[in-house]
Amino acid sequence: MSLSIFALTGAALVGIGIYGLLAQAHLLRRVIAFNLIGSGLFLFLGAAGSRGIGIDPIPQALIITGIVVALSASALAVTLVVALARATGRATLPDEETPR
Amino acid sequence: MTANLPVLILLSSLLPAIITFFIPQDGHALRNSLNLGGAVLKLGLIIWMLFAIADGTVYEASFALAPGLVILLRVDALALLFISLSGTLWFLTTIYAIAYFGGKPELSRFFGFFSLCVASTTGLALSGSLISFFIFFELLTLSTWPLVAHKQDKPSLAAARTYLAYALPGSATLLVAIIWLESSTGPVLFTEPPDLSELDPVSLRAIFCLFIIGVGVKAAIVPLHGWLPSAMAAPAPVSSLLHAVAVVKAGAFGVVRVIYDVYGAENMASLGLSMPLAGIASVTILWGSVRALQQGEIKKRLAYSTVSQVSYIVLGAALASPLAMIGGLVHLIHQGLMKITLFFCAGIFDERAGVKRIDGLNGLGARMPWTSVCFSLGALGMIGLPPLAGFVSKFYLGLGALEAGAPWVLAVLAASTLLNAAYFLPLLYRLWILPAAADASGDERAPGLVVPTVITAAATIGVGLLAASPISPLGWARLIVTQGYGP
Amino acid sequence: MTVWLHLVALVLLGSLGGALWRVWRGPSQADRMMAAQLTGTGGVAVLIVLAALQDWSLLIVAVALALLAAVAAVGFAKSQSPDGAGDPEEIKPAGDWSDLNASEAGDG
Amino acid sequence: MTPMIALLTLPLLAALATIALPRRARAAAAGIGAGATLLAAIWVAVVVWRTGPMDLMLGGWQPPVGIGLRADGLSVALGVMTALVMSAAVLAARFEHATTGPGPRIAFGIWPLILLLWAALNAVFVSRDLFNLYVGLELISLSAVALVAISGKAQAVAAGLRYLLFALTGSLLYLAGVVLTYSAHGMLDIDLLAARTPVPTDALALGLMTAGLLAKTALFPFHVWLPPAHAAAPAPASALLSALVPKASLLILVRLWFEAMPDMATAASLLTLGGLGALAVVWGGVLALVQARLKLIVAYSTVAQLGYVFLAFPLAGGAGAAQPWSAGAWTGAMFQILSHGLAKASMFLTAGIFIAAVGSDRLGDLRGLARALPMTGFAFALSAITLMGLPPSGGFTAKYLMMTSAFAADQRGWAAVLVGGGLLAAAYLYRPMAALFSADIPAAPRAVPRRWQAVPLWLAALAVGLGLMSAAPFDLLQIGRPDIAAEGL
Amino acid sequence: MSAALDIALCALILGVGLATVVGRGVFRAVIFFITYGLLLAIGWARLGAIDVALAEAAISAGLTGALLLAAQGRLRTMKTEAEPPARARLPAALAGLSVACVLGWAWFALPVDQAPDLSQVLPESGVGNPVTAVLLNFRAWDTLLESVVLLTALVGVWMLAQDADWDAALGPRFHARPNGVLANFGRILPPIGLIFGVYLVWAGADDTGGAFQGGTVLAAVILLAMMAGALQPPSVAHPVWRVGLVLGPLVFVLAGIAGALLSDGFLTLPLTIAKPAILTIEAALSLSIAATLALLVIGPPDDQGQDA
Amino acid sequence: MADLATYALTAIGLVFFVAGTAGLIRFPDTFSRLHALTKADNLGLGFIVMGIGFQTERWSQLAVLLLIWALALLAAGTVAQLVARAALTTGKDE
Repeated sequence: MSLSIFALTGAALVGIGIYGLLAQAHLLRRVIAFNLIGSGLFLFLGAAGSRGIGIDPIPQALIITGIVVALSASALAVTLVVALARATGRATLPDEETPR
Repeated sequence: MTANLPVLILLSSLLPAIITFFIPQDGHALRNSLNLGGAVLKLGLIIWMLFAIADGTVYEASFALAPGLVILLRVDALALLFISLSGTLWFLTTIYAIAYFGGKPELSRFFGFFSLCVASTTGLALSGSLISFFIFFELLTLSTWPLVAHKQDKPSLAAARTYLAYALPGSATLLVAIIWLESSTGPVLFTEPPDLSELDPVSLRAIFCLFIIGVGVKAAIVPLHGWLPSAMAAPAPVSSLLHAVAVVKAGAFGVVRVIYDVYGAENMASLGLSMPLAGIASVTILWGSVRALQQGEIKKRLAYSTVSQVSYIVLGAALASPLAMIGGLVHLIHQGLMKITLFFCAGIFDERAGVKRIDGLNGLGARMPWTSVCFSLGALGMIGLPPLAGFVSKFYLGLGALEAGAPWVLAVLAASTLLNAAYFLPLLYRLWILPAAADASGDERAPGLVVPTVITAAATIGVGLLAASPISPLGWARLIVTQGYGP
Repeated sequence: MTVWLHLVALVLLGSLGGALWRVWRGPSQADRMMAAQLTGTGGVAVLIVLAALQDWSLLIVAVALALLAAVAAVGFAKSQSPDGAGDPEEIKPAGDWSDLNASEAGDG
Repeated sequence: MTPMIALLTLPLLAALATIALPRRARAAAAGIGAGATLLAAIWVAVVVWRTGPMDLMLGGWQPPVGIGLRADGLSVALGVMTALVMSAAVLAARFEHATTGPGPRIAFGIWPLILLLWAALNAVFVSRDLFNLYVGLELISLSAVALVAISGKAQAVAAGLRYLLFALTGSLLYLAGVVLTYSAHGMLDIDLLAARTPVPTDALALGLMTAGLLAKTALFPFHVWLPPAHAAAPAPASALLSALVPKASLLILVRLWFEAMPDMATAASLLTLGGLGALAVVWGGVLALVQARLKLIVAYSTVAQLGYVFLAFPLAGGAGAAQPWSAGAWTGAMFQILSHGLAKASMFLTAGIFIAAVGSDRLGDLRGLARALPMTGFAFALSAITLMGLPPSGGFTAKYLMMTSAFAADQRGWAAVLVGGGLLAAAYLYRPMAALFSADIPAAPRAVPRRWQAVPLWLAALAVGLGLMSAAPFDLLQIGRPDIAAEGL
Repeated sequence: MSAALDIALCALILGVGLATVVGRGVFRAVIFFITYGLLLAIGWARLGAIDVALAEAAISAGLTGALLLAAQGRLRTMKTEAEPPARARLPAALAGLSVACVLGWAWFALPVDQAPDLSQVLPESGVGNPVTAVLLNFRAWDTLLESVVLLTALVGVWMLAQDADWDAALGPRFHARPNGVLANFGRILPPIGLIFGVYLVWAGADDTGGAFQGGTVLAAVILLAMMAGALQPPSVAHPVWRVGLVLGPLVFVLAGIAGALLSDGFLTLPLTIAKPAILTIEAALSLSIAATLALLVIGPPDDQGQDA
Repeated sequence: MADLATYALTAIGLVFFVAGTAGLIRFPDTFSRLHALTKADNLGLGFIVMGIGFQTERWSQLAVLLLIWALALLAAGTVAQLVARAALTTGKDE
């Protein structure tokens, strides 16, 4: 029962994150949306890993690794957003980049 | 040695090509001796092989690129015929080109690709399987493109672009045809005709069309000929090579290979492919001649003449009767000799007298007798005046047409002869009869240009006069047909 | 006892929800930040209760949260300073903006 | 085993060295690391060639407890190709820096980023663990994004950010599939998964992972990030980004569809992949045709060239895997990966040389440059030949093999894609060629050292050599390939 | 009762998650995201995944908040154009909903638990905390690559500096009123945090904790000290810091190679020395993780406001 | 006895938390909200800590509980100061 709650919460968080990713244009918000999706997936995995008799440590290890990786990517993304804003005055990407 | 000889013949032009790229512009002596040396070596090897083949030796070399993708070099009589032509004319053209270019820029690039072009033609001739034929066919495209573009002026670049625009789709079509065919028959070797029974007639006809389109682009069959007249923007030695030996001949050679070594005369007849192709060839012959009539530029007129003349070979192959085939094959050589003579002459007129257009030829006969005589010989040969080279071909083609039960071809031949006369005789008239313009100039103090021309012109007489001898091209063509295919 | 502790945790979560309402409403950035701070404290409390309920090792999570509770707020305070690197205390509360640059230059 | 450890750790150690060492020693450390890794890659290939696939159970733990690595023919072929491209890029970067003086920031960053990317690629090539592949992919993405943005220009930052968004989306989709797979099976090892009975969620997991990997591979319609990103990076970095980075995700796709979950491949899904590949060939080609900058042409060409590889899915995947022609289609696709890698890297490095010479890569500014830089012009032409798929290049071998399979499988539409794509490639590569080889005299191009010019020439020659000597790589690729169908060629 | 607690918690998590993606206002989204991490940590605690809870808590409380707030502040001072309104809400919502539903279906379609049985191998790992055993022994290769991912991100962040700033200290130039509240806080907290972080690393072998958790706490402490002006951020050229950054991965790789040379294979830790080896690796790793994470959040060298 | 203390103390703690939250919601302006909140929740956490303290099994756990409270107090005090100051310098959300 409880596990299902967490797993479904994880699934819903992924959905929420996808909404944010698609609907919001501000890049910081998109970075946040990415983190939501990632944490939703981890929650799902964590719930799945707790179904056995004991808690499976492998998903926990995977999740910790995943969290750190997500943090690295977020840090790079955030710095890129700041650099973009510094260069262009915008914190959004133009919809269709037509490179010249 | 039997395995190495084909490779050696290939390398005799491939290695000079590669080395030439790295020779600095002013390394004239090295470059010239390398290229001439390669040409001489190749001629020597060809002569050696001629004798050995007569003894019945088989030369074969192969190496695998990947499963199914095997390069097979094999010397058969047909290959030898083509290789002898290209080897001889390469040698002469090299001499001519050295004299023609003198100290012009980008010589290493030119001679590198020049030799590469010859190497590709050689490989094409030696190819023992369809896929090796294709690979060299494509290499030929790539190595001639820089030659066409060599002058790097607007017309040259445009011509080069047109050339690629025709040649690349053409070879893509050829590749599709090959793979389609081989997906049913397995790799096709020219020594053993493939078993076509796996495929239904519709597919076979479709594949045949693809084949003809693929090689027909290079053979300049109407309506795939558009690139050839514009390619005359290239320097004279290139045009000579293109028209006489390399590209169009590769296409014609491909037609012969496809018809005789892939489909076979019987299948051609039973699939009903023979007459349509002969029809297309006839149209090309007439159309090329008509267009040639309308050209005021010498090289352009010659170019359309090539369109017309090369289809004689196609016609001979398409009729698929032994005599017609002899006519076609012998024209492969004869047309080469005649056309290279004409282009050599056109180059000399341009270089030494500054004459590009027909009206500039007036009275040049007196000023440039050697060149003019050679030009006249080539032109008369093209018309088919006995006993010159062209006559022999046309004679056999006519006989072959009757043999194949297609008497209408005689009418085509007759019409074509009239048209040939119509576009060549005015040139001769201008050369010898009309008076020169007041400001005309021109001389022949360029032995490097004149000597090769005289040799090829003499050859056009020689092959006609000596046609009955077994080592003449005609004799050789007879041998090929009786040995390999004929009844 | 277990039921009671569950209840405590529930109420604490409820109170967290109230704080979150303030985060949503604002209106000022300080309001939001402060409300977030309250959720932090509430979260520590929840974790303490859960430690008693489930596993005492959860206390270590609470320690980490309590230890780092101020980092975000310090970051907020920094980001509110004009150069994004200062300290709100460097500015006189009633001070006017004109002497801001002077005070910074002194510290820089 | 030892050579594999060397392959995995040498670039990593070199990267750490370039971060920690003082300024003067950095380039040298990068050079030594690159050379050593190149040797290690060749060493692994030789060992695999002689003795078959090489396994490495990390920490001595067997999956599912630990992570298993395996170097099979495909891994080492990619490893050697990567090593060649990387070494060339390192050399080109050194020569470029010696000529242009890039400033301390780039002089610091380019070495660790290149080497980290290399380490990540090697790790991905041999990994058999889906989650480990995820970490490897992230490492690749982050270093690649940094390389895209390294020039610091606004356009580069925007391109890097767009790339990062796509890469992260792809990573998350892939991760979702991994999560589902572990939840369903409790294991992540490709070989163990292959032996499992499929469960309902497997199709979803495979779909998610595939979608994520497609985004990272820039398959149509997920390609929009690639051209601006690859065009924005400095030339040596572009070479890596185009030649190598998409190959990692492509390799994982191949592993998933052909090794881990071959049973899940339905005809419709395979057809979709092939269809998207075909669309990529056409759309990438058409867009390459209208670009005015050399690097953008080359970048769009990457979109098109990667499309070919996907034709292997309908030809050799699913039920087709048991057919005699599948070996040809599969190997042809792998040949395409290898030859495209070499040729594309060469092309971007030539673009770098042109930019160093005239300061721009607009086609109008490149006119007549082949006269001033004949070696580079020649290198460009050679790699163009490979990309067009003309004989005797690696690209031709690839297309020949795939086309033969397409006819054998009676799926001739794919052959049309191969032919049409080749002609499109000829069309879009003709424009830069025509510009380079035109008679115009360029306005005083800067001199570029010959040794720098030689770098792309070597790569292009290798790409052509791959076609001339394709028998050995062909056999190498078969080593460790699962379920080798009877040679259908 | 227990389920009620979980439902309430999950409702809060979902609400907060939703609040980060809907509505206007980047700042609000950032603040919600900070609280989101906190609630998630509680969620992990409820699931019994204490190590994950610890990592989540440390990262979200200590690092993500500071990172996002600083970025938001920079964007504000740069007068970035206003946030555009959300677009294509309905399709986005449908996409999100369908993905959520599919994943929800997948949960119920999952076969019964298939987790591998680690009880046989755990005693051979040398440590008592199973998560540490997985991270540092069974799947050490993941962990090694992950530490490299961090380093890569840092180099990438540095590459976003402006050339003129390259020799400057990393990040903005932090300053605080001497003896002010912030400065004092920056003096008091770091020693405690230092001890706590070291404890986490040391205890991680057999108890909750580990290199990442400890490293994250240390990173947050370093960050705090820097923000409070107690510790000046280094410049890129700083040799000690650079060595510190690579120390962890380096020790890890070398230990792995030593395993290949002296024992059964790459990254192999014989049981007799497994625990000290793991502790050594963890110590070096947490040091590097701390340095890397702190510098990641601090950002590239930025000679304050020259450009703003 | 210990349980009783826990009940009582945690209940008081809850009251403070709820009151603090109510203040956070109801009070009209930023500074009064700040005021309500810092006082309330630190006391609330204190009572919770003390209440749970009666349930601990080891002294070390109690010590950790107290450490948590001390840290929370330190953080809360600092944060309140800083945020209040910051609130003076900035206005509403942009």
